[in-house]
Amino acid sequence: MAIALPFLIALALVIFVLSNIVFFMWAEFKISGRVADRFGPMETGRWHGWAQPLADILKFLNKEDIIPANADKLIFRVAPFVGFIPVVMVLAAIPYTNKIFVRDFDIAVFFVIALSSFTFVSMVMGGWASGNKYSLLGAFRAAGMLLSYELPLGLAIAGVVMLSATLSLIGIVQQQTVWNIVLQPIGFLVFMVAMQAELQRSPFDLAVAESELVAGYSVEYSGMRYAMFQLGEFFGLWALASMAVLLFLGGWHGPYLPGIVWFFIKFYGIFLFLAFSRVSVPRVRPDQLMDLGWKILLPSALVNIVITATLIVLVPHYQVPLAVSEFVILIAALYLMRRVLK
Amino acid sequence: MSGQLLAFWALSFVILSGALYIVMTKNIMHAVFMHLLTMSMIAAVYGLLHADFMAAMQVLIYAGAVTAMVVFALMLTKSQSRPDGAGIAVDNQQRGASFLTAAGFLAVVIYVLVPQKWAVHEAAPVVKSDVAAMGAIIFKSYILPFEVISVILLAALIGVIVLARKED
Amino acid sequence: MNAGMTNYYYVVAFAIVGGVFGGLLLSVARMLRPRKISKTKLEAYECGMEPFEGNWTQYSARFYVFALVFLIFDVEIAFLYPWGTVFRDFGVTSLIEMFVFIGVLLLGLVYAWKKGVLKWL
Amino acid sequence: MVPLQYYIIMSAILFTIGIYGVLARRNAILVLLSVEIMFNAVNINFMAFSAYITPATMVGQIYTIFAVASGAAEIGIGLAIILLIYRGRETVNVDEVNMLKW
Repeated sequence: MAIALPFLIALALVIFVLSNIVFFMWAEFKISGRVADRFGPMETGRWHGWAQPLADILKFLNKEDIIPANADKLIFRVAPFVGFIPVVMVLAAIPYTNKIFVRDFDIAVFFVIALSSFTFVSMVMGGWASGNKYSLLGAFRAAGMLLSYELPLGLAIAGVVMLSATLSLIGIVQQQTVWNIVLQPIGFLVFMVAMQAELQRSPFDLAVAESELVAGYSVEYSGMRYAMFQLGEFFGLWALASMAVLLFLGGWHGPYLPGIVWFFIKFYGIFLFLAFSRVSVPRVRPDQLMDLGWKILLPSALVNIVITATLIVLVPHYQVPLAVSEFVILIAALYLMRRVLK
Repeated sequence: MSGQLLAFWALSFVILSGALYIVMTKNIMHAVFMHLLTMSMIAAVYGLLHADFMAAMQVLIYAGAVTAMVVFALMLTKSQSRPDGAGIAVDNQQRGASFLTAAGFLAVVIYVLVPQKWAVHEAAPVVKSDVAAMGAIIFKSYILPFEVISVILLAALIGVIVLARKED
Repeated sequence: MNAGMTNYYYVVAFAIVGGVFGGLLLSVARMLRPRKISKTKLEAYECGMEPFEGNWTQYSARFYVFALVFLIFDVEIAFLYPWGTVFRDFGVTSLIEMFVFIGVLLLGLVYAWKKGVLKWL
Repeated sequence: MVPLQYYIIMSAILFTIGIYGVLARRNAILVLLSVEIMFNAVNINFMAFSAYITPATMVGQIYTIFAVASGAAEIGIGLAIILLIYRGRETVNVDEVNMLKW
């Protein structure tokens, strides 16, 4: 039993996350519909098209699987797994409350960051193996973008790690008497922007821009193999949104309600933010994308680290000065940015 | 056989056959992706040695960044040998001599190493994967190498920019 | 089995479940989907004609420099995490050490910036 | 418990494979990958010694961190040099890159 237990837990978690993903898909259809003054799906399953994602999954299952003639068959088949397996592994490191978690890793934060680097490797593998110039170019663009945004993501997390002096996610949440978003507004902002780029979601999805380029690295993928890439992205969304909740929003802390409820309230708050920013912000230009990543997010993440470290070491009760100075700098930076960009 | 020993055998098998594949295959791209697998498995070996942090770092740097960099570099050098191995051979003529050299080296190493008695710590290996402990040691006793590493990285960065930007 | 090994056992179990689950999805799809392969379907997806000379063509060196800058800063992140967990205990000394480290790498970033490497193609 | 010997012999074999690759490969990028294999074989040794002989001071682990960091710099520069050679000579074949002979 003890030997089989981890497998059962893993299976249960995967199915749980999958059912949430089905809900995400439906909610996203509805939200983007409403924002564009449409209804979104209405017919499938009668009540507000609730069965639309299930129909989509059935469609994926039914679709013919085509491996192009000049593709590298082996790598073409392996690539979706390289994208999918690491994001499942990440689930082992994410706690939901201090009672409900799989394992409390010593290095949970670093574990998640390290495994997320498989995402762009899988894209490069898929893009190259397709034997198509455009998919390879799409893979390169996607990989270049993920590379640029992985750094600010890691550095934004470093600020939180410094505040709580541990890499364990449970430890980080337990240290948060004040939510880290108050102490680390710059870090939070950087994290939220870099997260959307990491997930290849709409303001930052120019590598797979479905309306302009056909689909970037996944041009040649069809049916369930394509769905696996998508599934990997949704699992990544799950992981990164949970990370945002745990690192910056105090995880399961909150009054009255039990911890697990608070966790999911915050989690769905982040999800709503992602869904709204997807439909309400226009896609950034490639040059803006690179400038944002390297010239704004990366330096601000470094500034965040420097401020945090200095105040923690030099000021005995650093919470209030840290929050105030970060906030002031954030406002000043946003104001200056508006002036400069105008 | 204990679980750890079993894991060790499995990992060694994958690592060694992966490495053999890298040095034998005609398909350069397959070699790069096999490199990814081998490096991940080496990370697992670090895990077996109770070094969580180093395992994650191995994945982050070798499996992620280095693989991406090698793929990009490969795409820049339009090699005479096509990725599927057609065209000019990827090996040179000295395969036999190389094999003999390598085998000789291995024989000497095994001859020296096998009878060796190591001063293995009692009850080793101790579970000591704490990141904080590691940080404390680095920032207490290894400050100079730490700062020198930053200069080396800077030198590499500037070097690559100077070397790679010749075209325009 | 001690705590450390149990953690790894869980990670391996999750990896296996991920792989098996993916494989299961693919094999279910294999049973359900139609299979009518024709030559045109197997061509590369392009504007109606076969692409010239495959995908083994040259790309810009930009990507490579990006990857290198990423690698360098990745190493920095790897050093930042252990530092972040202990820097309180050493006070100002560790602060100065890290500032020198970050400062030196920032120099590299500024150099790359000035040389125009960080532009998109 | 895995004996220390096993790790050392495994890494020795890995190192040997790396040597063979460095000597027998023609494509410079594959030579560099073989160098990486040798690098990692050495790192496995460091890690094994660290876990078995000096678990308290973690000398081997610290050494590996620095080795990985300098290895990252090394492969970056190595690939850049290969790219430069490629631009000058249109080849990454180490047999043909013999400018230093004259």
